[in-house]
Amino acid sequence: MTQGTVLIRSERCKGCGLCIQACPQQVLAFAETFNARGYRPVQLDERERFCTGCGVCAIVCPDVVFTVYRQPLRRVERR
Amino acid sequence: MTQGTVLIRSERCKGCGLCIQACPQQVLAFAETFNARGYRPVQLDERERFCTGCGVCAIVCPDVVFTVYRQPLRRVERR
Amino acid sequence: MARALWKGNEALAEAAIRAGVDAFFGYPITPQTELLEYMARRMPELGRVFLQAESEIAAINMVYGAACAGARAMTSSSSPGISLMQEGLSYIAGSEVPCVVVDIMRGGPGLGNIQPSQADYFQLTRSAGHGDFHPLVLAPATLQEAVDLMYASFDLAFKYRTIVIIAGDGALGQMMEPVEMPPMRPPPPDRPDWAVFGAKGRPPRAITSLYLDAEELEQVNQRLQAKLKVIAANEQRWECYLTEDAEYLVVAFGTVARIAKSAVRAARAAGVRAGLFRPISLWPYPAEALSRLIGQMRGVLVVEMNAGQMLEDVRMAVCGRTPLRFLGRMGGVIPMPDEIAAEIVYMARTRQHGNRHGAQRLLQFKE
Amino acid sequence: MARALWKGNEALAEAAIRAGVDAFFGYPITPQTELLEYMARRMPELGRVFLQAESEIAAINMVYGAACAGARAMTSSSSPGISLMQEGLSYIAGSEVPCVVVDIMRGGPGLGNIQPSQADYFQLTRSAGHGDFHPLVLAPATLQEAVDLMYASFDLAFKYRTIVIIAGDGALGQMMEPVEMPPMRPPPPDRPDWAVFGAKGRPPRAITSLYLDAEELEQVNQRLQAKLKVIAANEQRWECYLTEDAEYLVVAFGTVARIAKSAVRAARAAGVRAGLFRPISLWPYPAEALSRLIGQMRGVLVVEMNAGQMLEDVRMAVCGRTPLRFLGRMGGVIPMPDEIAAEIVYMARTRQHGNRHGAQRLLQFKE
Amino acid sequence: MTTLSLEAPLREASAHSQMEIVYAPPAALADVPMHYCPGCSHGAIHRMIAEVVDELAIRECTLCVAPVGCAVFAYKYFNFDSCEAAHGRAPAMATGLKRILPDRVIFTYQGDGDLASIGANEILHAALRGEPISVIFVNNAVYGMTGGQMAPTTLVGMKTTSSPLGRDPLTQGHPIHITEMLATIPGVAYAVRRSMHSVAEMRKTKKAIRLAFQAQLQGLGLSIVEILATCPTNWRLTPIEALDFIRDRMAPEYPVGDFKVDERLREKG
Amino acid sequence: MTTLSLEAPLREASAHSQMEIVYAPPAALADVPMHYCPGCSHGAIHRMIAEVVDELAIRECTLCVAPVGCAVFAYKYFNFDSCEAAHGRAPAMATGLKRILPDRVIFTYQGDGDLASIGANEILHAALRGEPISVIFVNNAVYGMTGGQMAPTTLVGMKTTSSPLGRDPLTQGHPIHITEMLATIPGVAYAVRRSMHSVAEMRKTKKAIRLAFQAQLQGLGLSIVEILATCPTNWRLTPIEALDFIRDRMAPEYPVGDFKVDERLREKG
Amino acid sequence: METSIIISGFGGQGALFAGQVLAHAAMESGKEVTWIPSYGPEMRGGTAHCTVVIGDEPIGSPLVRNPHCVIAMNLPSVDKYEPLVAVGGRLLYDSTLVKRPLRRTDILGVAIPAHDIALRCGSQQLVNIAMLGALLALCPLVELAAVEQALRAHLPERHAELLRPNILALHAGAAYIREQRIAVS
Amino acid sequence: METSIIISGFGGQGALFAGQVLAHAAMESGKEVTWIPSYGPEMRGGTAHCTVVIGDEPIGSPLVRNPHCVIAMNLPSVDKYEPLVAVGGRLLYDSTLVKRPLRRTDILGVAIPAHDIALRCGSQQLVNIAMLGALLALCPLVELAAVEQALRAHLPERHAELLRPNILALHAGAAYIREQRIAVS
Ligand SMILES: Cc1ncc(C[n+]2csc(CCOP(=O)(O)OP(=O)(O)O)c2C)c(N)n1
Ligand SMILES: Cc1ncc(C[n+]2csc(CCOP(=O)(O)OP(=O)(O)O)c2C)c(N)n1
Ligand code: SF4
Ligand code: SF4
Ligand code: SF4
Ligand code: SF4
Repeated sequence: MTQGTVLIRSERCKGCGLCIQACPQQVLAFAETFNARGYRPVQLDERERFCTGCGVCAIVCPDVVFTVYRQPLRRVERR
Repeated sequence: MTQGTVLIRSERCKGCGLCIQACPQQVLAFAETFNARGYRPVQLDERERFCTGCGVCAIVCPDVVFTVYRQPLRRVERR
Repeated sequence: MARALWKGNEALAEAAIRAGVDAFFGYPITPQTELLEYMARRMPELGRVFLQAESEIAAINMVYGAACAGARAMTSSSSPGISLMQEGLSYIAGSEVPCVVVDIMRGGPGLGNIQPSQADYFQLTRSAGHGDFHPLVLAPATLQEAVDLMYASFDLAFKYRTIVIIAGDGALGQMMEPVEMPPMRPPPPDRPDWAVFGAKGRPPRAITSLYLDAEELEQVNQRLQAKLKVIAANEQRWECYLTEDAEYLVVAFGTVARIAKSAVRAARAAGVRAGLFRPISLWPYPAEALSRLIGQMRGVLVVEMNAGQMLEDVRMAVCGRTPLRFLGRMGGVIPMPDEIAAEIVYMARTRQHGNRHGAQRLLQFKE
Repeated sequence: MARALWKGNEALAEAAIRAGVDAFFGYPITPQTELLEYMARRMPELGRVFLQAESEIAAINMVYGAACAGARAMTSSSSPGISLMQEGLSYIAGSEVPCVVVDIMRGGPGLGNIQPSQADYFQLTRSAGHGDFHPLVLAPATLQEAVDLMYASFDLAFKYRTIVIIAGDGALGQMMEPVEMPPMRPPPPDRPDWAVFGAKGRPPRAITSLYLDAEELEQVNQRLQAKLKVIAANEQRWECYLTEDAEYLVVAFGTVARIAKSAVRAARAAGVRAGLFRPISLWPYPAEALSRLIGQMRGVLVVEMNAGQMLEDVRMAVCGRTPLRFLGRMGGVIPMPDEIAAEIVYMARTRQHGNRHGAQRLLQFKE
Repeated sequence: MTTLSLEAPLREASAHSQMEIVYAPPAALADVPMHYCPGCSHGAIHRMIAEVVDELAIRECTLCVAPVGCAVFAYKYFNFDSCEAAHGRAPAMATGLKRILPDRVIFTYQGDGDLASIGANEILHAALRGEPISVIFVNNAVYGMTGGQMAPTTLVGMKTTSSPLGRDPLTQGHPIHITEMLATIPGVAYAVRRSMHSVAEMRKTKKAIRLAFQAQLQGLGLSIVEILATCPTNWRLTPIEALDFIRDRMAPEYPVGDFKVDERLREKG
Repeated sequence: MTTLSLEAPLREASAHSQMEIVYAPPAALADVPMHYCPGCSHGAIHRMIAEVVDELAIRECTLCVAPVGCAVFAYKYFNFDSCEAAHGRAPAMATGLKRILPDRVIFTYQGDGDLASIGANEILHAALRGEPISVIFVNNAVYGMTGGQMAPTTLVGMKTTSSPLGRDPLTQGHPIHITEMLATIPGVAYAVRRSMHSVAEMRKTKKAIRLAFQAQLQGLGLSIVEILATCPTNWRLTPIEALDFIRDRMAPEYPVGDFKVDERLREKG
Repeated sequence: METSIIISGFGGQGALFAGQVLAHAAMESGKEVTWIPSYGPEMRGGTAHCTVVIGDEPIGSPLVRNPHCVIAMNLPSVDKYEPLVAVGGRLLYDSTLVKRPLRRTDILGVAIPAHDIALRCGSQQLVNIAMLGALLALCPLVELAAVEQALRAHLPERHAELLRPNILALHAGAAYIREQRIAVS
Repeated sequence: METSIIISGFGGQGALFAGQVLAHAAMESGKEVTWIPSYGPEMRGGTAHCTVVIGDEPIGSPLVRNPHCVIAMNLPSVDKYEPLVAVGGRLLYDSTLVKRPLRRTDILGVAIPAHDIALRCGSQQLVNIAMLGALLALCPLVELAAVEQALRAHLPERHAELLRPNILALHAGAAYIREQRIAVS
């Protein structure tokens, strides 16, 4: 299992939840607090370490909230 | 052969010649003179008696010049 | 009937329904859409025609068709949509069929925005399409008036076989106010004797605006102009507010006029004898009524949500007899009572003919 | 260059080509079609863009697109087609991209006919679309002038980033007259620095007329109005003919003005000191030049092929200082020199303010 | 073809008094000269429409929406009510009429410039709505009225006043096949193409017009008959050459045929 | 999906400095918040376009024509030149641009109200001309921007603010299948439908966008990608319910698939 | 005399609805009233506000630059309207969401823990009506009973179950003010 | 002085072309000139006419109500223009087609067997130029040589074979007038 993580630009998040439902590892959840635009943004939850850096959250997110990182084992650039 | 004839409203004729070419009996021809609108209208020529009253001239004429008559032998109303 | 709180767009729709509109054709556009949506709910319930057209062009030509059949037909839109209707409106005018159009104006030019504006004054009063014609243009300032004018509009349209335009703006369309609705009248069952609906037992009729022969078209135009003259004589509407002893006159229509009322009160509170002249019919413009007032005025202030369009009508009525100032806000900015009041007071204090103060808001104008 | 006999529509097309037009988009309509047909032949020969659009709406929006890319783009049409372009014109004005439009006016309203008319004066000068803007409107009276104005139009359009409209009528479009063509200028190779053509080595640009925020749109409108003021200051054009000692002034533009010239001569032959004021720019209207002349006049006659549209501009300039008469022919009827001359002479003989003679032709107007 | 008409002008008919009238101008056609050029198909199409209206006995409940195009005066030539639409907007106008007069027979008469160029959106959406109107679509491959410019239906390579080198599909596009396109739309009940280039084809054209009206009378949806028609003037051909042009040049691009016939349309040609 | 972007905002990235960036916002996308509703597809479609533009390295020669619709501000969100068309007229505007700039990549971004209702004539004729532009056609079955009225693409029975009882095909017409229709036109090189309702479909959507741009780069004609997209706000569904709505309700009416792919389009998905 | 009130918050907080309820109540109390929403760029995922003007004579301007009262349900609303409130006017704000102190001293600023009150009444959706209750306790423009009546008549049917909580919140908001003993004008 | 000429006939008789030829000739002779066609309803299968105005100063009106000269190539044209010709003006008509006598006595009516002349020159299509020749013999507005030149320059290439017959017709028309010894103005 690759180890990965994501950077979340919380101020951009609109709390639609698409990433939460799409994340294969279920590592995302809503924050308790609101951002400046009145939405509850997404954050990594306690399962954070299971993130594989698969990038699915970035694909589904309509608001370009994510930057995705992965441990540089080998670059998976196929597909 | 049925005997027929046509009534030609010469003032309406624009001399397009469609009836002349369509007439199966070739009984139509252009007049020598012009009508008030400057066209040479169609007339029955010397083959007049061969008109069968088939009505083809009336079908092709764009200017509704013809009324078609036929001897009342039997009315051909099929088709 | 009791008063109820209505939203402008919906009040207009309900008033049209109570006036017996047979058919509504329209295309969504902010800030008028609630009118269409209200029609979408109510018209089918009443067995009348509602159709969302594929475009404003289709909508106005559907209105044209329904109107030819003698129906009470209407559409509504906002500025860009009204631009698209120009050709159709011109055909309707040329064919002399009646119809009603609601224009809830927004900021322009181009896509602009959806805020309130009066920048289509020229388009509505001067050239709602190519050729010589004027629709009857009515500009309500309150929702009650909007409802009453809408209710009267079909009768006017049919009386003169003309286009009636109810000219509002985003504020009028979006606001709520208590309204007493007029009673429900069903659409008249009889078809007018110029309409086309099948030539049964009478010679065929054709409705057209085509007259290839110049003399013939000139005669048609002369008839049209004669009719416009009659409309101009009969249908001028306006309101005078505190003008009796006024020395300073504000001229404004629609939403701006009601704001100006507050301003006039404020100016009076500041000791200036101010009054308001409010044209209700924008075409025909109540020029003589305005002209009669001018004699007593020491200054006139025109306020519009545009760069100075009705201003031309006022200029023609004032005809150089008294100083004229203009305050114009654009792009959907609504002039506030205090700024209008400040203009009135300034005018009174300086009795200056120029226009150089508050230059940024006051568009250049002098006379 | 030697003079050659040109047909109006074709002369306009050739002049545009010589002025370096990059692209023509249009839709056929009488009496302008020869312009499009000429472009169809010549533009591809020169490797430039000619495209017959599916409609006037598409045509003006293609012009809009090409203009955004910085090209010298144009279209031409006639009254109903111009009505259809209103929305596009408003977008172009709101986006401040330059373009040239030829309107060869015909009789209206509606389908009307294809005879010469000036009934779109309001549409061109007052409201070529929703919102506050005015195109620069130039109305030639001869083919030489048409060619010269067309030749200048792109420079004007680009200088001010504005719409320039060449306003003619069927007579101008269809007639032939000797013309000296200006020299051929290729389209300028450089793209203007506001155009969009790919953000290579510079930040991206967007061309839009959308400003959702009212204050922002107001600022855009203020910039637009300021620009219009500059145009109004710089670009007023007019001709005075025999006005030096004139006591009676005819005001007319375009085809009517050249006919009026003959009439002025005839009136002078009949002993009336007549002169002609001919606005060449309809917007900006040469109001001050006209106003300066009014002092010396004992009467002013406005002649138009419409129900009295430029008349409003003249009323504002005359401002009640001298009697004003109006002769309007409509529906494609062209006023003849003799009837204009008769009006001038009548005006001089009676010095009457009213308008009751020849009532059938004289539309009602008094001031 | 054998309709007897009583309103026809029979003043001179005395000479033929022993004979029976087997063809007379239809009552639904106004007895006035038409303004079309010699050999133009518009006149014959008008006549066929009038014959169908007479045969179906619907003259008193039929309305024509005339186009902007050479047929702009269609309203003068029919003996029933009509109105004149703006260029391309006949289907919208007909929609307005039909919604108010659902029991009347409303048809539009449109040229190819009118219907397929400026007005393609209106016909498309009328079809999508299944508006129960009939559309007589006269395809003569040019803009007749304005003097022969390229239409969306102009053939590839065909020279017109606005495609002087012949239509080049690369810059000027491909011919449009409106009827095939409309046939794919559920709201359309009847969509066929016919031609005016021979007596046999003309007979079929008339039958198609009848079926189009019948589709409307049965409330089945929109019906359209595209008719390949001559424009000798702008093709710069004689009327007879123009017939050949349809057969040899137009018909290969625009095949005559039935693209959609609602099965409830019982009457068979 | 694996594009590396250098312009992305990496201020906070220090914490991840040992890691490799495998996804960052594309350079062709402007770094500003978008105004769309939560869960609206527009944002993701914008992002995919920007990714394709980056991948093809055409940012400096690409121009977007933005529509009137919720995506009206598309021009603010892209890092390349753009202009804003009148409602429905984007294909005409793009035609004007493309004729002047034949070597630039011009695409329109249009909603279903914009493209299929008011602007259907412009897209139809652009297709007939084979205008070499790309069309990103976002079908969310309603008019989003104006508050959820019926669009030509609204499903039968679907309730909207202007079809409060559900769309009735008898009076309000049938859903329009623009892409199928355009696929029949010779000038069209590429016409496909894709969807946003799952990660797998979104990947395919992006590939289709790339192929559409490639069709243009190869000069093959008009390319169109219709994308089934969510409008949770006007569907009155949660963003996640909206995905299901696409899958269960929209896709059956509007099947995802390739309706036309010019064989010269070498790159296979 | 006319009194003008602006109610402002995030989209979804019910600013427009609270204004309508107030307008209905005013009309039923025999007053003249206008209500006008913002319907601009803010709508999509932004803020929304409305202006209500209540008086005894027909209302002139439905819009005002300097409102007598403002209900601000979030920080951007406080930022926007604090400078605009008329001298001597009132600015009510939700102190749960807005933490910063007001800057102006020539207006009456009233911090209301509206979020908490709303939650206590059953839902955070009730902030708007709780604030309205507070406003009416400060400025008795209409009777609370009239507002209750308006809620009954105009709460959308699909939210019928929220009627009681709304009425609760209305009174809870008013009660909060009374408890604080803020001078009532 | 301006001289105005109207040329009128059935569509196809070449009225417009004859006017253009005259206009070209006038321009090449250093005159000012305008030509304006009818392009109205008459065009499709009806009559067509044009107005040519020739003068030494820039032309004012390109249209006139009462032309100095009219060439009428058919009966409708005679009917239309006989009442309009200026007093003392000329009305030339094709006496082959028009059999009725003129009614006015204050104009100079000139019957020209133009059809016959044209046929003699090779084609009935030459009526227009034959009439033009006659006109120029009556009113020497331009030299016949200038007209010849204009024909050479402007006869469409596809009609090149008609150049000589046209020139023939021009002179034949002029000759006919001279033979009749009608007073030349
Ligand atoms: C808005 C508008 N644009 C253009 C025209 C000019 N116009 C009149 S008819 C026509 C085209 C007619 O062609 P078609 O529809 O093919 O009919 P046809 O004349 O060939 O029968 C055009 C472009 C017009 N009248 N109105
Ligand atoms: C001429 C004109 N008509 C109507 C409108 C109003 N309007 C703006 S966007 C829109 C429809 C948008 O729907 P769609 O194209 O489906 O895009 P979406 O918002 O769903 O993304 C309408 C009707 C307008 N701006 N201009
Ligand atoms: S998909 Fe994006 S906007 Fe939606 S909740 Fe996740 S991070 Fe936020
Ligand atoms: S078809 Fe008709 S118009 Fe043509 S020549 Fe024969 S009778 Fe005359
Ligand atoms: S121009 Fe063509 S379509 Fe028009 S009437 Fe003549 S032949 Fe018929
Ligand atoms: S209204 Fe619909 S299409 Fe528009 S931004 Fe919101 S979710 Fe997207």
